Amino acid sequence: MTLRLKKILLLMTPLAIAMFIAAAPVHAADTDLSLSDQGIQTSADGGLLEALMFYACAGVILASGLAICLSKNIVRMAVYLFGTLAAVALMYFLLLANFIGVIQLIVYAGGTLILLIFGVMLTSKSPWAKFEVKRSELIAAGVVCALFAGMLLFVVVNAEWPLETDAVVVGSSMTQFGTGLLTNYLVPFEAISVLLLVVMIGAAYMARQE
Amino acid sequence: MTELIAEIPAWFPKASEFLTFSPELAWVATLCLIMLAPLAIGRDARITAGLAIVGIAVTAFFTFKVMGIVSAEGPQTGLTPDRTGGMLIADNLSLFFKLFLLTFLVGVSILWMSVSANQEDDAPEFFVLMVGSALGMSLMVSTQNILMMIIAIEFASLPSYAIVGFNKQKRIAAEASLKYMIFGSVSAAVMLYGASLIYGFFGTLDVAQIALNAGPVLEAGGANRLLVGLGMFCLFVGIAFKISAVPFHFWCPDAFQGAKTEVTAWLSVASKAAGLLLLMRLAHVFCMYAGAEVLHGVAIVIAIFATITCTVGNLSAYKQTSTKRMLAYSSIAHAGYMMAAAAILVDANKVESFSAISAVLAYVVVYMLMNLGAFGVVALLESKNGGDDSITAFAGLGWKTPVLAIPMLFCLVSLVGIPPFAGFITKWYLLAALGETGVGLYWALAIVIVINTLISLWYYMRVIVQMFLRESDKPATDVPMSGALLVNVCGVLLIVLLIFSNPLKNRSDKYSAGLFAASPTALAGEGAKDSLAQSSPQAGGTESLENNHGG
Amino acid sequence: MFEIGLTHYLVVATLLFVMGIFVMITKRNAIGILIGVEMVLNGANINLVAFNRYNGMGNIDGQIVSLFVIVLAAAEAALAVAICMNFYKNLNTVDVDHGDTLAG
Amino acid sequence: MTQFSVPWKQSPPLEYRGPARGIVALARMVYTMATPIVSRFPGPILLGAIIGGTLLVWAHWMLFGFVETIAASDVNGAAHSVWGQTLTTAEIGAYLDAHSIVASGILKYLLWPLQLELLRDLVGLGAIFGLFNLIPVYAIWWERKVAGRIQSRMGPMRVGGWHGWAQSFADGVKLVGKEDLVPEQADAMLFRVAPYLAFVPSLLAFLCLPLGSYWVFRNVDVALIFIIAMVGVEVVGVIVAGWASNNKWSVYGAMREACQMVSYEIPMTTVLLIPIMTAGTLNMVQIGDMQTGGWFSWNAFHNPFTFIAFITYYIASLANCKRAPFDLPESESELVAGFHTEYSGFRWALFFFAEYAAMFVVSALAVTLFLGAWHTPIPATWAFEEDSIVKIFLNGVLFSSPFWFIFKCFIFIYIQLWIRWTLPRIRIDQVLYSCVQVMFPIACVALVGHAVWMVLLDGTVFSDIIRWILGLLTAAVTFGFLSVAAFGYRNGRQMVGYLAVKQLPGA
Repeated sequence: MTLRLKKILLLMTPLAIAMFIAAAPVHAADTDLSLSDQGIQTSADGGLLEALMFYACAGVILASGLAICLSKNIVRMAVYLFGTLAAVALMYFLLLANFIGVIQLIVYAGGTLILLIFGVMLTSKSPWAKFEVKRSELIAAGVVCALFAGMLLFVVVNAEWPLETDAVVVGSSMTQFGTGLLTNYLVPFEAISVLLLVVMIGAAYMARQE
Repeated sequence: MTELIAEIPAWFPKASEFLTFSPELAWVATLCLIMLAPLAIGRDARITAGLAIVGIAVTAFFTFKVMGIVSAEGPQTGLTPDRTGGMLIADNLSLFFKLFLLTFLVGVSILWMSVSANQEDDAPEFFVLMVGSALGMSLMVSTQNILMMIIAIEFASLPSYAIVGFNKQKRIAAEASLKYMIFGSVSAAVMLYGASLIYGFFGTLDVAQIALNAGPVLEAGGANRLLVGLGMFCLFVGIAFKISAVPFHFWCPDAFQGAKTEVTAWLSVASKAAGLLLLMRLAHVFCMYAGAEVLHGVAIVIAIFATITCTVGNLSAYKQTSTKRMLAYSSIAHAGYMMAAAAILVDANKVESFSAISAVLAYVVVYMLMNLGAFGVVALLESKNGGDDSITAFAGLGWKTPVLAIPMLFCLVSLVGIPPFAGFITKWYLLAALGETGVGLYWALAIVIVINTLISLWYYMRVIVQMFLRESDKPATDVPMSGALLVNVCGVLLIVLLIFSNPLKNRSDKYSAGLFAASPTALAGEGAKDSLAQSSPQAGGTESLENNHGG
Repeated sequence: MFEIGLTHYLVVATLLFVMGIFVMITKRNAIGILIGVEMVLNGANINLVAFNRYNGMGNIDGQIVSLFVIVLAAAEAALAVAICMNFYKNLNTVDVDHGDTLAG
Repeated sequence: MTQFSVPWKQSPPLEYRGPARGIVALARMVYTMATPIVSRFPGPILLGAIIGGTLLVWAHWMLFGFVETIAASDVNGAAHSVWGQTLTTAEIGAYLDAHSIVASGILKYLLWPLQLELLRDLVGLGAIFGLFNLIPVYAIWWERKVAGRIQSRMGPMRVGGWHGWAQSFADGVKLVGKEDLVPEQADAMLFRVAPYLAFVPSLLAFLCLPLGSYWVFRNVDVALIFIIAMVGVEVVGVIVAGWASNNKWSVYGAMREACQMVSYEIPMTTVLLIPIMTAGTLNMVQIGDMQTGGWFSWNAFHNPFTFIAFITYYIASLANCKRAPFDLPESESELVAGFHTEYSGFRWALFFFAEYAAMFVVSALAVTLFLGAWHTPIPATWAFEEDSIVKIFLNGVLFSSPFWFIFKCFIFIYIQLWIRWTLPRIRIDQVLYSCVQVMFPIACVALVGHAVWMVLLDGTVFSDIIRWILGLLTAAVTFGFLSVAAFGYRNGRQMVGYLAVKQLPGA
């Protein structure tokens, strides 16, 4: 009699993910609505639970990232990327950037990723689009990336970031996003919309069957 | 909701602000016109090209109009009046580059009409992508904000990937666009990571503000210095990709060979010029605000990149059998020459900076003529002999089709930089700018450029030798009128510009001087501040900066 | 350990960035490389949002920039997939190593 | 009993191992023991379950509310952490003593855990999980009944007694008991994961779905986009399932799904901007609360453009949860059920749960954004002062309550079922044509028109007149539909026969 651990874990996922969102420190229902209207939320005193959630998110991100690195099957890579993207979205929720979190979900996980999977499905002839990498190459890339990671981590940990942890944290209020996009960021906003138009025409042209 | 509507007048741009922004608006209108025209008048290639040229003319008209405003009132920050400086700047440099791009776009359109228009069914798409990438390049040069810069670089790149692979049935076109796309997206991703680090450290993405705070950090050293250096290097990677400076140049020959020749002509000049002028603008802003001493290291880095770029470009051009590929490597080499001038800019805000930027402006103009001519000849020849662009295809051209061979000769000799053509005089300006500094490093750079010029002579000579000294039994090529006219005008202009080099020099001096006199976010030097007070009606842009500076 | 601060997020972002670089280096498949690009962009985005959360400037500039990054990534992916499909139509593969017609 | 011998190799009887064994044994036991009882008293048990559920919710609410009063009365409260324990058992005991409530030693220990927010979240999650599971179970049964009636037959009649109401439970037991097949050539790992990728997002959408003004698990400020995102992300599971099955039909189904979902999200999201513009917020609770003024204040009747937007949204949402006539991903006649051809048992059930839950979610979005959320047609301003439990109850029945929300959602689910069993499926090119060239232009026109209306006409008399006209029109249509339905219900079989006889040639 073997315990089907994997099955149990899979069954637990919905509940576990639900728990993350449930326990997110943004208690919009509890906070004063007038405050959240102005997009002001007091800094979340997360404590242990926030730490646990952070480590869970980070674990999912890093585990699925590692899986992407080591996977030889391109479809699986795309599915692992879904794990990364979803966990990054949860991390945005932890960082009180709700709007970015949902945009990550709707645009990245719901749009870009599907596009990538679609591309994979259309371009791989055999059902298992596997590809081999030479072991020497893998090791070389690993060493390079490890050195790179070491340097970056040293820099990132030791740099003196302008930190103000006690300050009032501004949440992502829709009003702020709206005024931001129509005032300070008007030009990039317009530029990127024209860019999207041009890219749409380019992509449609490139993908069109003659 | 009603309060928001009532607020509109407060933040909505005024009509005068729209005027400074009008070239871009006209540009976008041209895009939409080209895109929607097929619905009304069909997909005829010549009509589409004509529409594009009309739109370009209108854009140029508005550019002149803004130029008048700028010369009267000093640089403007369009649509970002009193908030962040430099999202979009209308100053002499950006307006010069707009006019440059529009002229070049007309040239490329004429070339396209005489080469590809007959067998082309997808003219609207082609022109939308072309005009779109041009708009992106013009935005690249008119910004001081890293976010806007990244968006503009992507704006210039993404349509370029598509036009490189525009010939969908051709295997090499598909391959070229894939390679270009992969290198481009990787460099864009790295650049964005660098931008995120910079944002984290300085809390802003405005280059002027970053430069103000960067000086002390770079002096102090330690992890902070490493971090800022890393972020700046990541940004440099993105720009170097556009310039195709050497470690990031791998896309360049492949993309240029796979693309249609008109597209190659377009990318070889416009994309590099945009990258260079962006680099120069950033370098200039940085050296104005961050203090020259700490930036010596940056100057050395750029100088090293310039040296490697021109040397590798010239040496790789040797073994090429394809003319397009050879010219691609030659364009890498030229980008290296121009980068040398950027190195001077970083080092000092002195008189030689004027001559450096003015030399680059002159160089870019002449370089456009040379490349348009050379690639135009390749395109015309290629269209008549079934897509063969090898150097041997030029055999005997000199005696059979002089209408192509003579401009080709002019352009190639001018690309080398030998006296009777304008390529010489601009290279001379460049060397003079390097020499004026009196610093050993720049003297060394100048020597490297001279040596490279000698090296480059030999591979350009291979084409000339083929044209005039080799026999061929191929019949004479019949060349379409407009194409022949275009390349010959380019060739003649190269001589004319040598003879009348003074107007060229004067105009580029004027544009570069205008850039230095009053940058909209200028506040470092006292003189700059004074000129700003009289010239800029919207002093608000500097206020926020000053507040940040103080606090 | 249980006080989550800026550094924690930065470390995650850095590792994601490095893993993205690793994917770009080792994968042969064009879409695999794109996946690496997406990972790098996600790393950059985590950085931006985390800085915005902790730098106490009281604005949401970082979040808006990350919004732009997401849109840019979407645009890039759309075009990239189209180009990959075009490549596939011509060469019957998306293995970038097979694109060796252009060399030298 | 005769032993039949079969020519092919007989597979051994399925043996359950591990937890499955227990579950199956339990299910069998419950079935054998409970079915006789349940089938005797079907009606009362259904009613009792509903009443019991309501009472349970009330009990939770009262208990938590009581503990909150204690916590609020604590003047020198400690820092409020996420774990939420501000009170010690001693403090609770003191409070109970002070208010002369019988403070037995046990009561304070029982009350103490109730202040943990984690516990509340667990209770809330349990409720959401229960709702999430009940809706498909009920909707599947209902779909079969509606299909039966539309085809002039009875549908399931036996299991459970009254109109076979327990049919879905029986199906569930059957599905759990089925063998969990993974095709040999399939990518086993992705094949196993895919149903969860479809199931989890549609469950997560329920977290932000407000059933009433205070009946929401998490009142997130971006709830609307979160729900749309969750409905959109569901497609990943379907695509992966189709791919991993390694079956041609499944891949076709998955491709169609990807095309259809990604394209229909555009008009759907575009028209959803219209109620967002009207409300000025993305918070579902706030959007719902703005429509308290009765029938004529519902967003759908705000102006002609919102009305168009509502209809457009509903059609697009059909495509987005792959219901007929847009059910191409799983069209059984051409693709052999599409992406879930290879699935069986529990995993297949997960896909069905996800689909029916998504149906509920899109209907809930339609109700919240356009049709007054949890409010009845009567303006909430007429409500009684809540000074007695009867008046609270009456307020709930007459003015606003979660019941009304679910009722409205089920009306829209009913329309989905109705459409499914009466309209033919359209071709994939027609699907994409109708998205890009019909729905999207309509959505854009409605968006721009609404913006212009908001600036120029909002709050004028003309706008009010239009609002009343639209409201009355809809009321008339609703009334007409109800009367036809009532007539049909009354003269059910005669009507079919009558019409048939009248229309037949030679009659």
